[in-house]
Amino acid sequence: MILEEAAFVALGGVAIATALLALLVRELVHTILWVAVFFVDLAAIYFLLEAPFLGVLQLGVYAGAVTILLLFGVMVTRKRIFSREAATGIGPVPLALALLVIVLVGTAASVVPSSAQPIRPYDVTDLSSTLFVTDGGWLLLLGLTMMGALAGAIYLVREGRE
Amino acid sequence: MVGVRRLEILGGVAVAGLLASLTLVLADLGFAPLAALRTLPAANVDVIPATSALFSFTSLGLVFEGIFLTAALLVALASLSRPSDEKGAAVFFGLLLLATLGMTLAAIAADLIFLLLAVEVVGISTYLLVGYPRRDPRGLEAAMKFYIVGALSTALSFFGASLLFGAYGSTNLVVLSQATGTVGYPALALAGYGLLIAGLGFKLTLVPFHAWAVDVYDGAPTDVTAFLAGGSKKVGLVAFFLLFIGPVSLVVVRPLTCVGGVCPTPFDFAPTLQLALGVVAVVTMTVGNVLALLQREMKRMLAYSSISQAGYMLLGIAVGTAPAIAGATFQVLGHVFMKSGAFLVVAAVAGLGVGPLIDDWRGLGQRRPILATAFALMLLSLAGIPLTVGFLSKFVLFSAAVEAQGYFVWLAVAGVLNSALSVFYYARVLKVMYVDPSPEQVPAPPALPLGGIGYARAAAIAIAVVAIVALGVDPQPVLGGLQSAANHFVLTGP
Amino acid sequence: MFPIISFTLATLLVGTLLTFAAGRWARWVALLTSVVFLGEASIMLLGFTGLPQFGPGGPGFALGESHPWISLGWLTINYTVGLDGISLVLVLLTAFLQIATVIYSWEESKRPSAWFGLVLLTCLGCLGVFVALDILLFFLFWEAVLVPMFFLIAHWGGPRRRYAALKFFIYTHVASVVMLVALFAMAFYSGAASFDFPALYAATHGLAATTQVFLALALFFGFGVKFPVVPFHTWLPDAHVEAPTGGSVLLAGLLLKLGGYGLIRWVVELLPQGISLIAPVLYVVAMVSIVWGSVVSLSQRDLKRMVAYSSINHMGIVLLAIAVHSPVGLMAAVLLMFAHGIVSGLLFMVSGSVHHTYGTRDIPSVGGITPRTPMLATMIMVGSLASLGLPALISFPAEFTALLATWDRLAYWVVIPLVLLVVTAAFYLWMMQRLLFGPSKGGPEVVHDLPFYEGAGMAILVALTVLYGILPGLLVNVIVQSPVTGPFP
Amino acid sequence: MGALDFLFGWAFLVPLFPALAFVLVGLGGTRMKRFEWGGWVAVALSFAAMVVGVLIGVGEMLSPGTYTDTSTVWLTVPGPVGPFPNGFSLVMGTLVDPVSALMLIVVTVVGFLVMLYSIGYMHHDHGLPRYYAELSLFLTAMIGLVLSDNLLEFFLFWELVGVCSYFLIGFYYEKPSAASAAKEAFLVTRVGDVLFLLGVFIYFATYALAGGGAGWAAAGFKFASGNGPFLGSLVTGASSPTLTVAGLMMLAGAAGKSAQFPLHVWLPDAMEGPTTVSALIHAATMVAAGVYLLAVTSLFLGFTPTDQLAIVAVGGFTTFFAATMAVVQPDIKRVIAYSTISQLGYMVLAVGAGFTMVGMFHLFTHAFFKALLFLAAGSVIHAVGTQDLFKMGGLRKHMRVTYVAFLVGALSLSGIPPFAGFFSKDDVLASVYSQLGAHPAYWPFFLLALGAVFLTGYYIFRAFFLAFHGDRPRDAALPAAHEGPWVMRVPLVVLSALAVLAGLFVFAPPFAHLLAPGFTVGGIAPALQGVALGANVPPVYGTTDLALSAVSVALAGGGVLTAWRLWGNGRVYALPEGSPAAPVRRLLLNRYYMKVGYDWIGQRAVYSVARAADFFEQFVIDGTIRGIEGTFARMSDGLRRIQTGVVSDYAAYVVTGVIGLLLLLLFLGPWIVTALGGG
Amino acid sequence: MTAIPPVDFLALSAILLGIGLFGILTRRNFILLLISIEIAMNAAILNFVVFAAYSGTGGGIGGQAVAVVLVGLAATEVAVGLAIVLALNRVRGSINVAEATTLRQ
Repeated sequence: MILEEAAFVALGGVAIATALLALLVRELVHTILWVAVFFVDLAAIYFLLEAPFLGVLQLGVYAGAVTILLLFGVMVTRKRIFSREAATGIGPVPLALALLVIVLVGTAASVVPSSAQPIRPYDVTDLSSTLFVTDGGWLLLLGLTMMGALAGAIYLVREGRE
Repeated sequence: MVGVRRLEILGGVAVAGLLASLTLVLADLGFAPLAALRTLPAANVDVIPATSALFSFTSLGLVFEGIFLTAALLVALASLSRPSDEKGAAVFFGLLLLATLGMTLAAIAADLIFLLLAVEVVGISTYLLVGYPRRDPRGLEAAMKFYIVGALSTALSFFGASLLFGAYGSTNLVVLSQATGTVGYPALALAGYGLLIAGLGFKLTLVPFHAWAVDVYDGAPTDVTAFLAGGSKKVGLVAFFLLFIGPVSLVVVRPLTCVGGVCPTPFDFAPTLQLALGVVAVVTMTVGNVLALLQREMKRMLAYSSISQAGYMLLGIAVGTAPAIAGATFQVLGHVFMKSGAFLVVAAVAGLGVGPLIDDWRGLGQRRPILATAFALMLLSLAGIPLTVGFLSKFVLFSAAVEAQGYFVWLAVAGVLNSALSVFYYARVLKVMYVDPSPEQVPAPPALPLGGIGYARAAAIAIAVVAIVALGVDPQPVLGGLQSAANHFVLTGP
Repeated sequence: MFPIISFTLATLLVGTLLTFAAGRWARWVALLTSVVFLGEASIMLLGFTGLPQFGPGGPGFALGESHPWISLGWLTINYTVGLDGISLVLVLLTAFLQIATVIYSWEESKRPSAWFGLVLLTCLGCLGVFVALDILLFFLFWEAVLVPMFFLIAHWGGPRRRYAALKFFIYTHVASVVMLVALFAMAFYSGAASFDFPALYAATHGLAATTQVFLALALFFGFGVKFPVVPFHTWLPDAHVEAPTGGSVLLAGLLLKLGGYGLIRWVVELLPQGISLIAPVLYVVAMVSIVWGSVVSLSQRDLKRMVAYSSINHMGIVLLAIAVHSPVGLMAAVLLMFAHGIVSGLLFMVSGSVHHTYGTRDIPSVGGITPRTPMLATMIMVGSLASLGLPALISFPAEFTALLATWDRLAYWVVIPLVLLVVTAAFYLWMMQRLLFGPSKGGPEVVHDLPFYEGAGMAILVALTVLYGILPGLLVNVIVQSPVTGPFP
Repeated sequence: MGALDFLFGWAFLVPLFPALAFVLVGLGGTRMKRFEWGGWVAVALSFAAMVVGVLIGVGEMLSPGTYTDTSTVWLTVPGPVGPFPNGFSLVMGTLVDPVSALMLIVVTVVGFLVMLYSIGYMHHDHGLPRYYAELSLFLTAMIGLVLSDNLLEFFLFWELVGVCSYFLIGFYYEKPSAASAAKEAFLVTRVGDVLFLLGVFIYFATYALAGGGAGWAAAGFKFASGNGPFLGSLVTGASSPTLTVAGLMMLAGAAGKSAQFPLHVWLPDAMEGPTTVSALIHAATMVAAGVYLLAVTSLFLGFTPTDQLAIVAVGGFTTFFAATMAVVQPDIKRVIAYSTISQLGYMVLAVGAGFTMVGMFHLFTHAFFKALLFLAAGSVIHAVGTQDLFKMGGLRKHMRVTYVAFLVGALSLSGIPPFAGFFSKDDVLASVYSQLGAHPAYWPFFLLALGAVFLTGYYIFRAFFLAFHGDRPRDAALPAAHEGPWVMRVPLVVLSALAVLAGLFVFAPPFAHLLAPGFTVGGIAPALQGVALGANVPPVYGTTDLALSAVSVALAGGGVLTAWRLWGNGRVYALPEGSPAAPVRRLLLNRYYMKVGYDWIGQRAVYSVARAADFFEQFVIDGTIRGIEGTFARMSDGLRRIQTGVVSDYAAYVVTGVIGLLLLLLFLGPWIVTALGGG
Repeated sequence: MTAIPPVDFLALSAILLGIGLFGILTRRNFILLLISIEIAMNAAILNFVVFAAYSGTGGGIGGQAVAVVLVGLAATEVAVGLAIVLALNRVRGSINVAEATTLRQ
């Protein structure tokens, strides 16, 4: 449908643009803002892909928590919030490397036939059964990761008396 | 708690736990004297896992669990001997155990995402372990570099995994290996494998994904470095094993499915992957060795040496036959003792007030003959001098490559030439230790037993030395087990 | 049968370890070990009767032992040791040089326990190389020689010892890697099921001629550097000049022999076709080494350096004798190796004694030492004369048979080594003229003749030089008891 | 064969006596407080050797034949080598035949006499243990050489006598000239030695190939009677160039040892040694070993005609050439040394002409009169402390015995009948003369040999007059001369007697057996002449051409008279300025500049090559390797810089790696795999 | 359901990956590096979701489950990264990665 295609083009364009902007603007706070938009935009794409649960999660975790974390990071590491990132040029080499990656990965992906059909939208229960039963080990491991991250990060950030 | 330090309690618990786990793993491996402790019935080991399984018990996986536990045990044991009762002990041992847990889980993975997540557990723990001396700018800088490259690699790995998932509709390793080349989109899968090689190659310090390792090994607390080099990097190798070798896996496609020169698959890309792995292996060992040649700092030299050793290990994957896998596993096992042991000695020596440069080790042979001899033994083993495990493991590995014929012979030649090259930088250290005169001023050692080394660290080093020599002189008991495990692995896979 | 070879290796190992640990008693332990070793070597000599067949159709080795060691499934590696005449003679050489070196360096004051331990370790490695009949075992001992020698040079050597040690290490190491690769390649390509010499022997003779040529060339490079042959020889003079006396003795007396022995054992016997086909290369290299070693010796001012280059000349003759690939050639080569081992050991000992008696080894700056140190002068004379091939001293029968073998194969090309015998004589005589004769000059005011232990160390070698010079049959009869394996061309 | 066979079994004892002396004196000598005892040990043992040696010689005279006693296998050469599939043994044994018996007598007798003489002559020197030990060792080796029953054993002792000569020439090693002379002697003879060795090899192969000499070679170069005639048939069939080369190599060896042109330069310089050594080694025995080698070779192996011509040429030329240099020498020992070279030339000449035993006969007589001359000269030197003839003079008044002895020696040397030299030299000339018809190329060498007869008479009497005649020493600083002790006089007397009588021995039947025809001509002469002389050709000495004798005596007498005219009054003349003789004299004094040339070759040419080689060694070979090392180091250093420390760069490497991997996997890989043949 | 060909989504994710990599290569501020990594990570997540949504590409609900886990993982990583950057900022006073080059060569 045209509408969906238009939505994809728009959302995709916004995703690319915000990602670029986030990296290229010189005000760090602006960066955070663009990143937030990027995350929201991706959430919209997930909705487009019939993954509403994921879209919500994206909004909550990324657009919410991660953005706040990043902002917090900027605030703590900068004397002034609106300090500028030192200008760094866009070297031709990184640009070329990035473009090459895009081309190569794109080439590999282009073998996927456009005839591939979308499948019916999933139930959230399907997702939950997969997530908590079939592939429950994943979450277990995620939990382990978070546990380590929690302990280590708190220790690292604490001032401590040494 | 009078007389017993906090560090010692925490560490003792860690050591005891690791020791217990190691015992159980050995029991499950079928080590006869421990048969009573066996928790895993023999019938459950080395069976082809279900297509939905997240993990499965293979002999090789158990072997790797044992290897990881051994590495962690050495490091934990040595860490008991620290001069000061640091606050970070809890974090240190906790993260160490967590990383070890992640490694052991990775070793038994049967699912790609499970594997990558387990690797991620290791990753997150080790980033923090590197940075845990939170006042040390070098350690934090190392942690920062480790983190950035690590996170990048994680992203690449998952991106690659997504492509595989897209190609074959599953992340189960058995499904992946059986499906490979027959259905789906070969280019998509190949790109996925490429990204996975990159992402996991980071862990295994393959060139050019290695650059972080030198700085991190250098900047991290040396005991942590011992763990990184001897333990956590091997998780990358396990991942490669699981990804590329199995019952009808990519790499074993060649002997198993090509009958009479006719390969039934329309696009058999196992040779392509083998080639890529072979190229990476050769590049890795060469770059590592060449760069190690001119290093002036001990830890950086050892770091580069570690990189080159990774190249040897990867060679086993590129060859992919059962003897090669046995060889690579033997190499990993040996490397635990050699490299962890070496870094533990470096830590001990640093504790004695010796500087980071190789030249600072002048005259150590006279001042601390036993310590120097232990270190010399480790270096000789790394260099592949006979009667050490380093020689035999390389021998087993390279001979397997030769046995596989084809261009693998040239991989073996490259390996041999590289080990020849490597001898020079190890020999230089020996020269510095034994030949060069001692400096005038020698700082007083810290107040630990055994001249500032401490019993626990001495024990850890002693274990490493004994293992190096024992495995080098009479490898057959262990090697036989590895060969059997490798054979099972090739037949049944993860 | 009593496993005398393993027992000897074990006693030497134990002796070495004890020496390292013995502190100020090190020299006594070392001496005891040497005496025991000599006794064991004698027992081997006595027990060396007949050659039991090692395997079906394989070459026979005496006093052999074989135990499985490592199994790779498709390949077995055994702990296999054994003796034939060739190796036994070199084992004897090892025993002799070890005891002579230990006695000569009796008063070594710089970390004596390490010194004697390393000396013993070097000899242990050489012994192992000579008795090992498995590629891996062979390589193990081969490398085991490298390490202690490196330290002997690097720690006890002269002012440029680090450079020399490194150079020694680089050269021999590169060579040993090539050798290792080629040995393994030989085993793999022949399809032998084990690394055992008998198994290889049964397999390698079937290798295609081209394969044999490549393998033989690679192995020749590997062993040739140890010889050393021109142009891979430049490590030798530096190593010798900087090495301590005992180190030089072992280096020239034993380490150079490893190359010759390896070439015979692993190339000539296993790749007869290959060695025949590459023989022209060997001839050229040998001739160049002979000429080069001798001519360059002539211009040397440093006594030790001169002796070092003369070693290149002599080892060139050894190579020539091996290259002609005939029974008499091999016999001559082994005899000459033994001879050169004893004689060059003696010459390096006198060089060392000249150095610490007169403070320099620069030939032109010392003169007329005969009246001042008659014992030392006598030793120099005996050594020089033996080295230039005087009859009744040990080199003569060896050089004679070597040249006879050369003549037998190469006819008039033998003129080259013959003429170079004159040059060899020339530099020794010129050295004696300048150093021993003429009016006294150079050196300290008061000099003392050889201390007892140095004299005794040399005397052992002189006695051997004379004994085997007069009765070379004692050695030859052992050497020819080798299942040296044709087919000879 | 006879009742005396047991004697030949004792032959091995002869060298053992001096060997025992060597051991006793060499090991125990320094412990003896008064060394005369050691000297007397050596004398006693050399006397024992002489007794047994002469007994064996007499035995051979009484019962001529070839007696071998091969007792010891020295070493076994494994086969196949040459044509021997099972190899062969090198043995050590003794062989007594007429040639070796003759030589044995010479060596033991002169050896004993010189040893005895040394007691007096060397009395004041230090280093006597060394002297007697080395001299005893020399005797051992020389006797061993004489009694060798195979060519290898021969070579072994040949080298040993060379090294003894080396030590004894360098006895006064503090003198740089002595040390240099010793080295020179060794090296020059070494050149001959290696060529000799080559000759041995060639004979080995050739005889073996021909099959007929299998017995010779199979037993390890062993001499056996009958090989010579075999060669005769071999070479007449096809004049083998190989055998010719072998013969030439033997000649080269002989030329080195016997100081024949062009390897003669060392012998005059060898006079740096004690005079006793000159007498024994450099006059009577060792230098004669070259001739002995040629004799043995001609008897057992044979020479081709080309070889014979070469030998004749060398011998004939050397005879005259050396004599010319003797004419102007101011040093008494050097005069005699050049004379020795010249006389050795006669011997070589005779052997070359095919008359082996004639050469040996001259060797026999020469040994006595030349030893006599040397010992007499030694007596003079002992008395006046100089060797310079121009400083001596008028010694006859003080040294009657020496005077007479020298005179006898000089007459014998000049070939004045009935002294020993006359007979042997006459035979030599006659032997060549007898071959002239067959081989016109011999003519110039015959004439040179004749000319040398004149020169001989002149130079030896020049020395004689200068030393003994006149009123008083020309150098007033010389000490008052006196005769030596009895140990010095006795040898002079004995040798004088021998110098007179030795020539007459040929007429004594038992002795004549040694020179009997069956051994004299062997199979060589037929090969040379194409005429079968057969086994019963009358001995040459019986056919001496009287006219030839007369000419030679006249020439010798002319020489003596010329010397009398010029020097008889003991006065010294200076050559007038601008005399045409001056450049000649300079040329002769400088020994035709050959020594200069050799020194240039040795010290400049060869040494320069050696220096250049050393330079090449250090800068090119080693430099190349250092360059390679340096390149590697620089490469490694460059690579090291990629570790910038900036984590972004590390990430860039990762991304580059990703790109590389993707390229490899997606595009290059399949292509390479195909190219590799399917992996 | 949408008719958008999956290739389009895959192209988008490839571009996002490229942008993320580009950011990692060029940016020097640690926070920006974190953001770049998150962009790359999101590209991977997007891929999983895309493949989960289409048949014929394998697919399956597992893809979404992975995406869920990855979202959590990414957040954890950010937290760890921030901890490191804070500690680094404390001892070095800078979060410019180009200045943290004590360890080099």
